Amino acid sequence: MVKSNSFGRRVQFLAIFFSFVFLAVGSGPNSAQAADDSKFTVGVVTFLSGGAAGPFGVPSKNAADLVIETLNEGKMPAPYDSKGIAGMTIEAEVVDEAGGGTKQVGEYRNLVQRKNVDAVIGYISSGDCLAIAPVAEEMQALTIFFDCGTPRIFEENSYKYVFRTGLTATIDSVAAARYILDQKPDLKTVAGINQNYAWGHDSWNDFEASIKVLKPDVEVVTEQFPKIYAGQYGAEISALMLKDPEVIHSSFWGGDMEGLVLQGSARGLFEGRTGILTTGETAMFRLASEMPEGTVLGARGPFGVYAPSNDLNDWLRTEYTKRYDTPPTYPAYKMTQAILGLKSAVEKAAKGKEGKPSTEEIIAAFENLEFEAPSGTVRMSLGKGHQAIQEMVYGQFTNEGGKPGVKNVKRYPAECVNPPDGITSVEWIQKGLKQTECK
Amino acid sequence: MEYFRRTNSFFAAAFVLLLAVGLMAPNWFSYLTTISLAKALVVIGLVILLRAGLVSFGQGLYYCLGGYSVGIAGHYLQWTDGFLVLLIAMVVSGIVAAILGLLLCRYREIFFAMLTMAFSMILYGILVKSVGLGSTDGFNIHSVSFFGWEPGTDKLGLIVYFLACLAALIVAVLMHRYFHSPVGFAGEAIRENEIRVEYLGVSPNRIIFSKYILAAVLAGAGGGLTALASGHVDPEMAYWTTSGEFVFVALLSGTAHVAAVFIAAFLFEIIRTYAFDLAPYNWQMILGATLLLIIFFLPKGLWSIFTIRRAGGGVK
Amino acid sequence: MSVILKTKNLSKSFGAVTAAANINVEIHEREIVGVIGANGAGKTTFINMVTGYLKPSAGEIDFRNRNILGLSPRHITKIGISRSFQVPQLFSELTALENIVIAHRLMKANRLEVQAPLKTQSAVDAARGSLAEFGIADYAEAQVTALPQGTRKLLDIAMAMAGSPDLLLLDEPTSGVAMEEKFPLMDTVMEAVKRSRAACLFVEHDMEIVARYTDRVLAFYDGHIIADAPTEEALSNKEVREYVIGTELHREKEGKEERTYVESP
Amino acid sequence: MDTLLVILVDGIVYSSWLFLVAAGLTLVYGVMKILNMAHGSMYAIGAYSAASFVGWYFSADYVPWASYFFFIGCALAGGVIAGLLVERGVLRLMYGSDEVVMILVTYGVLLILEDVTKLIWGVDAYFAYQPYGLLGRTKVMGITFANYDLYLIGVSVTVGALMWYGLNRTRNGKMLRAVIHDREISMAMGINVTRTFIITFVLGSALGALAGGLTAPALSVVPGIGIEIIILAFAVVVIGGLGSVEGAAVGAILVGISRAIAVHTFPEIELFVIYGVMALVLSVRPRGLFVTATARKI
Repeated sequence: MVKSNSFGRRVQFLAIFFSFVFLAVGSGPNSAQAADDSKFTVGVVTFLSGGAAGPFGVPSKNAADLVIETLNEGKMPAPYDSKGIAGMTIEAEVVDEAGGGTKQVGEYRNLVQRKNVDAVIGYISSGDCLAIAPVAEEMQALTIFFDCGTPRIFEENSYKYVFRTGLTATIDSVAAARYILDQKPDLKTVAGINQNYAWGHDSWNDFEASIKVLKPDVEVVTEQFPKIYAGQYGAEISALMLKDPEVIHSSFWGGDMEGLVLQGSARGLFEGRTGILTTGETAMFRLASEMPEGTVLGARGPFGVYAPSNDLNDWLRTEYTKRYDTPPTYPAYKMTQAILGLKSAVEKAAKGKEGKPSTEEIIAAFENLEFEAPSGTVRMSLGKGHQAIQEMVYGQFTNEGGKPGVKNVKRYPAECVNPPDGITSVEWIQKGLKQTECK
Repeated sequence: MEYFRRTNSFFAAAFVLLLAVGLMAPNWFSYLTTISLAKALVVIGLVILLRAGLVSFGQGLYYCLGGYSVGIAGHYLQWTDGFLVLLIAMVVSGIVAAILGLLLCRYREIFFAMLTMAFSMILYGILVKSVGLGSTDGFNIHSVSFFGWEPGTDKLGLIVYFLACLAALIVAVLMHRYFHSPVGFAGEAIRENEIRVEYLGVSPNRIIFSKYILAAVLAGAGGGLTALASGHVDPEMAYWTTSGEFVFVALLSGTAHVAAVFIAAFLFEIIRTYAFDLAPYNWQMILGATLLLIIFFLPKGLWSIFTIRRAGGGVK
Repeated sequence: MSVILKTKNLSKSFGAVTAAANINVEIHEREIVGVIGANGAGKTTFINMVTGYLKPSAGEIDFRNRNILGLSPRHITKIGISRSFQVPQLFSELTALENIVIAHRLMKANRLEVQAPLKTQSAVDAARGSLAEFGIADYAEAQVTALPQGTRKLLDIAMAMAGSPDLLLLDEPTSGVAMEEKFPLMDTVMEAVKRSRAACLFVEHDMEIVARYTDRVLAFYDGHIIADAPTEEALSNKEVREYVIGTELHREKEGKEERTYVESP
Repeated sequence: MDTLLVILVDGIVYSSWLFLVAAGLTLVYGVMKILNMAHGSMYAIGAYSAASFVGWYFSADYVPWASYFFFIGCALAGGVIAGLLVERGVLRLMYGSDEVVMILVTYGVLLILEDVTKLIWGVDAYFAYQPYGLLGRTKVMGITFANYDLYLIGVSVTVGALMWYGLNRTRNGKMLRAVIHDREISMAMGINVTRTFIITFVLGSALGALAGGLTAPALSVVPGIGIEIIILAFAVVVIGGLGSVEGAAVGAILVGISRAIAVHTFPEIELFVIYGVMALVLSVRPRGLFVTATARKI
């Protein structure tokens, strides 16, 4: 088997192979650029393929494109009317979030080291956020999570280099429980249909626990956990109808949520039963004719239709709709929020200084920062100043007069739906949602 | 022994080269290499099965078990020694494979492939249901030590890289010997003609059983290393697409030589990283096209570039 | 000479078809036995039953006074019964040499090694010796797919003999081999058999070959043995002449009879 | 009792969908021995074709009921075109490879088609819900079902019956079965295997697209819907026995009913049902329900 000349050939082959590889690595596009003080590079990581691309990835990517372009032109409304970030032009390096935690850790390292980005904004999947956070810490790279929801990130650990400008998933569930009890004070039965993965489990557990704390006599009649992306919910809908709850909670998102609405509406699931769709806002325009009247819709924060009226929001709605032919949904808001948060922090750090502020300086400025966004004021006050809190809003869908909108909108102040710093969400719920100010 | 001397010195040279590269290369590159070495271990297991004519679409099962063993040992039991947890990963994978192998060793072809996949997906389902283990989000592995010494986070990457190189060297040497051993050839014999093997007094099922366990142990080691390197485990490791990726790499490498597997694994990571980079929207298309081109032009894998040349040289 | 193989009332039926009925055979040490009979007479079924590939419907098989009924082919191989195949069963993507080396190593080892090389110098030498014994040493490095049919037949038999069996069962060793090669092939095989001191039973359609090489003949007809006698006597038996030889194809036509029984999977 | 009946209806509705999804897969495997992963893409292409047509049709205010013919036609057309392209463009070059290699070939095709659909239709959701509600509802034991789903049972049975009839009772079908049985002999008998392969693959693709098209009205058509059904279809086909139409039907019913039982009684185990059933069936019948293992003749 081992021929006399094969050893030499192998070495030769390997030599060629490795030189090829090094060539590829070394001369690849975007290989290590020298630090440039006139540019601020941001890695943007979001889903561009798979089931999360349509509902989350692409709207957020679109928002990033729009916001970055407008900022570079200096055409954003105040207080963001200065060009770029602290005068530097913003450049984006877009990466697909597909592939799971291991893959994303590799891509993250690429971004930070090979592409030399100044900050990374991204991550929709909570699993990816959990995987990335320690790596960000290890590589000492400023990282902003814009969408992922798990409260575990800052509850299990404290991070210096990681920020999250989006809200946790706990808030959705706690506020949903408060809202439905505000609307139906003598609620007796609830049921849940949530996707069989961490997001679905957490959303349902938090919602169920909150309901139990707020009104212990509510009975859970069934909890369904179909597989994510299952698409067909016929049997689950039958099971829900058989148990006949007053309220059906679902944290389905994207295609799954839309499928549930379509199939549920066609079969009258929501007739006489109120649905709570914690991410339902993304579908309220395009499925306006199928969305049952009175369905409780969430937007994972004061985003989309729940965003307050201000210049930034007006700008985002007008410009986004103009460019992409559809109103911005909450992922677009959250991405905008992350970029604006970064801009605020960098500019605060750069104030009265020459050149690009260091990562350490940006972090110092970012901690406990308060900044304005289309969703109103954002306060980085949890997780030692790294986790944003905002008010949470719910309302009910209405299509009266053929114009989709929301009614009975109720806004819950941030303190009412967020745990105080230093206590985990689960504990906070179990201990009775105390230390809160709710009106 | 004389028989393996050349290949062994080749492996040793590659090992030294890798160590040197690790010291010089940037962090992202050594991470990529660590992951490709870890995945190469899994793929070598797959190649062992392929040489016996079997394709497992479920090596993710052991890759994931290995990862979770390391994670659970470190995170929940506070056993942090890198060598110890890797050993645990291999033992756990081996034990599970010994149980499932009893059933699987009777299956061939597509049925083997589908059944291995089913088992892998069952583990995926169990992990998704395990809220204590973080469900689909998985959990992080915080501390790793080596004989009581805890490298800081800044050094850990490099240490794991060295560990992966060492593991790769050991596996390469042992598996190269294995490929040329009677049991190694028995695999090829089974692929070619099971009836003859039976009539040579050897049980194909028993050989396949042993190979299945070996492949699982290697996959467990690969999963464990991946977990150490990425610091995170999640059930995605057991999802069928992960297993499909291993088959992809195995096909890229071909079954001719252990070294080909390492090259293929590395090449795969490079291709994928650059595909992500060059075409964030259409990287799947690049991967798919690469796959088709390999099957079409290199049906016997990468090593055939090399062997064809050798054969051609022989004629002249 | 003592009896090594003994079958008692061996029967096999596939549904309504009886492939073998009440086969009572004794084979002695170092005996060369020819088996004749038309296609479907039960010859291969008999070999398949003796080697454990088919489970008999009834009857007993003793090998060296040990009941081997129900043992798997590999057990039976281990205790000293080997066989060759009508269609050679080889490792077709490997070389002839590798085929023999594997056969030697698998047959002889009680435990297969996982780290020592298969192709040690001594194993390769032994294998080359074996190829030379069968006159196919020139093909050592050729891949099996490139071998001529006669060479494959010889290789198949060489592999069967790798374990130095006490009893060798050859299923149509000359089928598919060109007419002029049959005698040289059988000469080679029979020399090897004699040297190995194994008893040999072979299935053959060519009566000249049967007449030349065998001590004794078993004639099968419709699953039964209709004659079991020294060669000359058996070949002149009236029933045998009527039912077996009469239906056998003449030498000129044979060879085209070759038909693949391996189903495509 | 009520629950039992509802489980039965749910199970049958789901089974009929599963059968539609798996029918093309088992046909292609039966004739060509290709376990076609790109079947998922065909499903997606069918769904997209139907959905984009329905979206246009209903915005243009034509007679609603006529849409059924057209959107099903669109799905089929999408499948036929994609099937032809894949067979002529890729598979043709790979025939004769190992079965497992062919799986990987189709995996490559799947990856490419996944991005091709994204290039054609983008990543935004497409909806085709109008035909879903149009047919009204029926109450069974107090539970409302969409008539569309119930009619789908009929469609599924029809497709199955046509396939069975086509394979067993028509001349072309008998030729197909000859190819299934022995490719070389049928070639020797003058059957044009190349043409048979084209027709089979196109038929299989069209069936996959039909399944996607028929499902589209109940779905939000988004990237990735094709990938999700592959494993489901594989499981159904493997349970029934690869290449067997009857097997696919029984496999679909087995999985569909088991899943409905799980959803109604132990929703916790829904995720395992399909793999559990598959592992169980294969451990008892190693080649699936409708295929018996045969010993090789030597």
